[in-house]
Amino acid sequence: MTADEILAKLQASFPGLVKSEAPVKEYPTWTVPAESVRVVFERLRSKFSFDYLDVVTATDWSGPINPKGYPQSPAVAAGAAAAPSATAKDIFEVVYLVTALSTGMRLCLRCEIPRKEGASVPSLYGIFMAADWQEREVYDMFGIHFEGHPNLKRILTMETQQGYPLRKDYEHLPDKFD
Amino acid sequence: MGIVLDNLSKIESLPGGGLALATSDSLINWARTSSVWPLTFGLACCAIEMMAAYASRFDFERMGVFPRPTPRQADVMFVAGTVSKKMADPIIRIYKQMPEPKFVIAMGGCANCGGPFYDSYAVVKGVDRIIPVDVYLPGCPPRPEALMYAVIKLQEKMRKMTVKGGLGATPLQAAGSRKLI
Amino acid sequence: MTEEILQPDISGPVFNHANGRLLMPETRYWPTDMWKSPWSLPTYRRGAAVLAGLITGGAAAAWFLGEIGPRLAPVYSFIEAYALAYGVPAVLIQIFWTFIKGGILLLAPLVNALFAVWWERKISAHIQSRMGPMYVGWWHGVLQTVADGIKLFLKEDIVPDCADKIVHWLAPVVVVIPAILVFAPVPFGNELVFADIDIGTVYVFAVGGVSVMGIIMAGWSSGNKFSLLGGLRSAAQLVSYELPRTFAVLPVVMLAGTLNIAEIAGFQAGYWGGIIPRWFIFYPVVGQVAFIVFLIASVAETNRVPFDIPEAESELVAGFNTEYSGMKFALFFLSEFAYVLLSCLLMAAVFFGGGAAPLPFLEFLPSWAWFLSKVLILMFCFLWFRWTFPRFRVDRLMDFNWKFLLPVSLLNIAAGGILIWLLS
Amino acid sequence: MTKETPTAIKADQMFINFGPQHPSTHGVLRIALTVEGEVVIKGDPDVGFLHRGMEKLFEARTYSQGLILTDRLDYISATHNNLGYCLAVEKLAGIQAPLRAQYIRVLASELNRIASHLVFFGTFAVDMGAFTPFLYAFREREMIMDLFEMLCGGRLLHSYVRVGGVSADLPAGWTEKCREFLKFFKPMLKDYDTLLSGNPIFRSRTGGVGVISADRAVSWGLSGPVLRASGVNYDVRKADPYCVYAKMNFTVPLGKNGDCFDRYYCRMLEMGQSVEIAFQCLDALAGAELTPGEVMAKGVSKMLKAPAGQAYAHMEASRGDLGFFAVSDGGLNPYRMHVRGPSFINVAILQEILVGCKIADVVAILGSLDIVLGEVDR
Repeated sequence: MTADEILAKLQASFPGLVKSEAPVKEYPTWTVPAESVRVVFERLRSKFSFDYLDVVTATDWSGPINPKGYPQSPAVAAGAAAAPSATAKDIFEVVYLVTALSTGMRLCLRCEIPRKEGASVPSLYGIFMAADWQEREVYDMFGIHFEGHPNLKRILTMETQQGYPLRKDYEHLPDKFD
Repeated sequence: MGIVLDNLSKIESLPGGGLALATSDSLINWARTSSVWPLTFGLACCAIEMMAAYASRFDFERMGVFPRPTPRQADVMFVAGTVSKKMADPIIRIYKQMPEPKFVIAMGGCANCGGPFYDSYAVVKGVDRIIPVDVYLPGCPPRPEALMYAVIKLQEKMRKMTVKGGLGATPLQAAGSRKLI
Repeated sequence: MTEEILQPDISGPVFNHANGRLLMPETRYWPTDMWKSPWSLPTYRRGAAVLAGLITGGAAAAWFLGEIGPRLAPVYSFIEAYALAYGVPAVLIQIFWTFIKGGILLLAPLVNALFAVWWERKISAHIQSRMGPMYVGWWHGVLQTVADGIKLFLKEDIVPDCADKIVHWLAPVVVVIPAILVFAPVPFGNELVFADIDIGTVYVFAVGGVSVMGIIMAGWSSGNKFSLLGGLRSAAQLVSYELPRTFAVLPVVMLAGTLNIAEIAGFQAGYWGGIIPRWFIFYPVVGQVAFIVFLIASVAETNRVPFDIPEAESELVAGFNTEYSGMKFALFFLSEFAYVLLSCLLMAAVFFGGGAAPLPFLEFLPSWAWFLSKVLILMFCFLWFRWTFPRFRVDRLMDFNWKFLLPVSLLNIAAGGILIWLLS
Repeated sequence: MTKETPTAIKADQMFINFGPQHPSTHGVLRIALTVEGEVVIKGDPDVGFLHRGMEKLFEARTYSQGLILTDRLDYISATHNNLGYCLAVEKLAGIQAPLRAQYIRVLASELNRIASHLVFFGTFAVDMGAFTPFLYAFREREMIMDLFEMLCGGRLLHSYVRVGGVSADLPAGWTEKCREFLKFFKPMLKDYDTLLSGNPIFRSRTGGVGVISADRAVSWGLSGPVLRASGVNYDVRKADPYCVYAKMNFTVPLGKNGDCFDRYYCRMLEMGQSVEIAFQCLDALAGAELTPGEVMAKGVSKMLKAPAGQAYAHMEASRGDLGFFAVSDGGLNPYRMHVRGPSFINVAILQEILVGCKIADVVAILGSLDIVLGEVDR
């Protein structure tokens, strides 16, 4: 049962599901529309026994790093990147990596959500308990809301943290310790 | 025993009081230097090297260092590791809970000046921004022998304490440099 | 375009070994050969030297004290006669003499605390293949405890503001006073006993129980949640382990017929068939079971591992003495070691025949020398337990006491009764 | 201090801060315990006290500078972090480390696994109240520290594994010393068993405490000895072999009922397996076909520019499945570097298994999970 056969089966009921063009190396990567993330994972878990959620993470594709995000200028010019417009897209990309322990198959699902204040993705809290803290960390770092998550609040940074640190345009406001 | 220490310096007016004061100084300082009780308080990587210092190869107890879990019975606080901003308040609270005369050894680059995380948004750039520090110990992580050298340096500092300087506290504290935010 | 590799241009002397690393000294001190045979270890040999030196030193000091004591009798009677002639009432002399004996008795827990703390740190170090305090005193850190004591004496005395001031101040007092009072009826040799009262054992267990109150007061009054838990745990543990401890001594009292500890010790003089001393531990079943139950219960009484849940370091930070700093903490430390010494004295007196020599031809050593060596060996066991056992959990500890130790001690009393019926 | 005493506290309940500074929280983890007498009603861990914003710093460092940050993630097994980071960057940039370097990588990571499990054995024993095993474990660990010091100069944080290979070949005389240590260490494992595993008090403290069933472990995404103690056979060295683990033959110890003792015993058996793997690596390295001195891939410069793309590489660290998700936009710095910390995911299950246990069990369960706060808070 290779990844493509599973993709074909799933595309029947989810037209939005498509093989993504910039795949994670050596992982079959699909692009999922934001609203059908939870349903796809339920199907994957029940039908194809993908029962082990490895990673939930996100990337902010809105261009090079803003040097003001660092209290002091870092050693290397932040984000000495190629042409900034080449890869910049005004989106958040949420990446899920899931594994089937029985068959040893690995799968990567990614979904792109617009980069505005109310950006949100349905939470996987009920299906995989591993998503509980990883989604809280993504919310803490990017500000992406996960609907259906029982206590979505900051996990790593202080309560008095303004802004979301891992956003590319994050500006650090000096507090009493700097 | 603050009462004893406060009024001890009054004996200088008695005949031969100066000599008595000097010998009592040396006895008090000998007692304080030979039984330095640190607070078992590790934050990050330096804590593992601190544990290695207590272990059998670099036995810290040879110098009379006997780790105590509660701040009430500790003399020294080894700040071993990165001081993050969320951890700043608990560190200040623990420092206030320690009885006089108390000392702080900032162990490792992170505690001295933020170390490899000098440009991070979540790290206090050096523990001396929140509590007064007596000995700075460079290294990332410093070797257990370096930690022992820091305690020896602290002992030298303790030997310079005098009862006349007020409460037998450290020279630094006597000069009132303890500004806690 | 080919990537040109940026070569760091290091000018100046670089001791460049074949693969670009600094020359590692070959003659590196490598510890593995050290572990070949333990006797090759300097620490091991020095540990044995410490133990040997310790026993001889302790015996010499005790010999000196023991010999001088009886020699003073004429001096005492001369002073008494002189005072009587001078018109001082007899009662006053009696009071004066008890004060002096009391002062000497006060030395027992204090000197023991100084010595036992140092001995425990050295034993724990050598058990853990390290060396323990070395640099403080002139030889093997002997002055370590003196330095700790002076430093604790000079620490600031913190009373937390949310603490109940009076009870917080009173707790160490209530713990230490019974710890010193309890040494009165305990013999230190054949005739070396402070107060030869008839109900010695009852007095010891009664006064020993009072310090439980002090620990609960300490736990409750510190206003700290961890110390509250420590105090409540110690209340449960000490009260419940008091029972098997007293029941363990009961068969011995039944066999000896008296409650006076000195007489119990005296009762065990003599030998069966010239070889086996008539000590209670050698009575067939009753003696061994009673001794083991008493040993376990007294380890629990003194809050020592594996029963140290009141001041469990890893769970309750420091249990009931979390909020105590400086001299008050030292008093708690002192009372713990006073109770360890008391338990060892009781076991030596009740089960190992007080001053009696183990074999007939060893009679030449004075009684208190034998007594002291038995106490030291038993105290070594106490200290040895601490560094080999993990800690009980609270409910396992209670089950162990109520479901195993107490029934065994009650059965032991019955067995004692049967033994008396057989012997008579 | 985040002062949040829950309002729904009844009279006989007590709110305890198993605070950031506590002898048995292995660093700075705060568990907000609601306790009724000795029984825990609710316990939720509060992390972030060692949060250093690593993932933000990765984006301001070049690939070779980022390696130094990875040392400080799981600071007890530094080589595992370096190896995970280098695997991800090599997969991203399409570099292949030479065979000799791969054998040295496996050898260094197995030695580091033994050192890390020895720290676990020592601190877990201290949590149970037995102080002596801590000293014996650290005595053996000092020998491994000596080996690493000869290998790469650092005792605890090594930065020995570099992108494209290993920083330097084995120094002269190192393999003999390593063999000598491994031969000395093998019988020591039996000593540890008699010292602690056989002790009835230790068995009663850890047997049947903090049981995690297999499906809860998989649902919570646990990994490493914590997952294998519940009987789930998932070891990245076998499931998704990297470096030369495919050539090594070793068995993966599995637990039966997933309690504290099984988690402890899985790690002890793993130490035995690591010694076997290290012996096999030493034999392979002594063989002729691996040319000595050739440990770095050709043409890997310090100012590496990885082509645009994304890559995820994971490896079996001592605490679990450590993964690095690297995204590059073709620049000098990684565009995004996410670290899947196994301890961060393992510690989340505390919310579920702490309910209904005693305070002494909280210490046992937390110790058996063997978390490192550098990896939890990143």
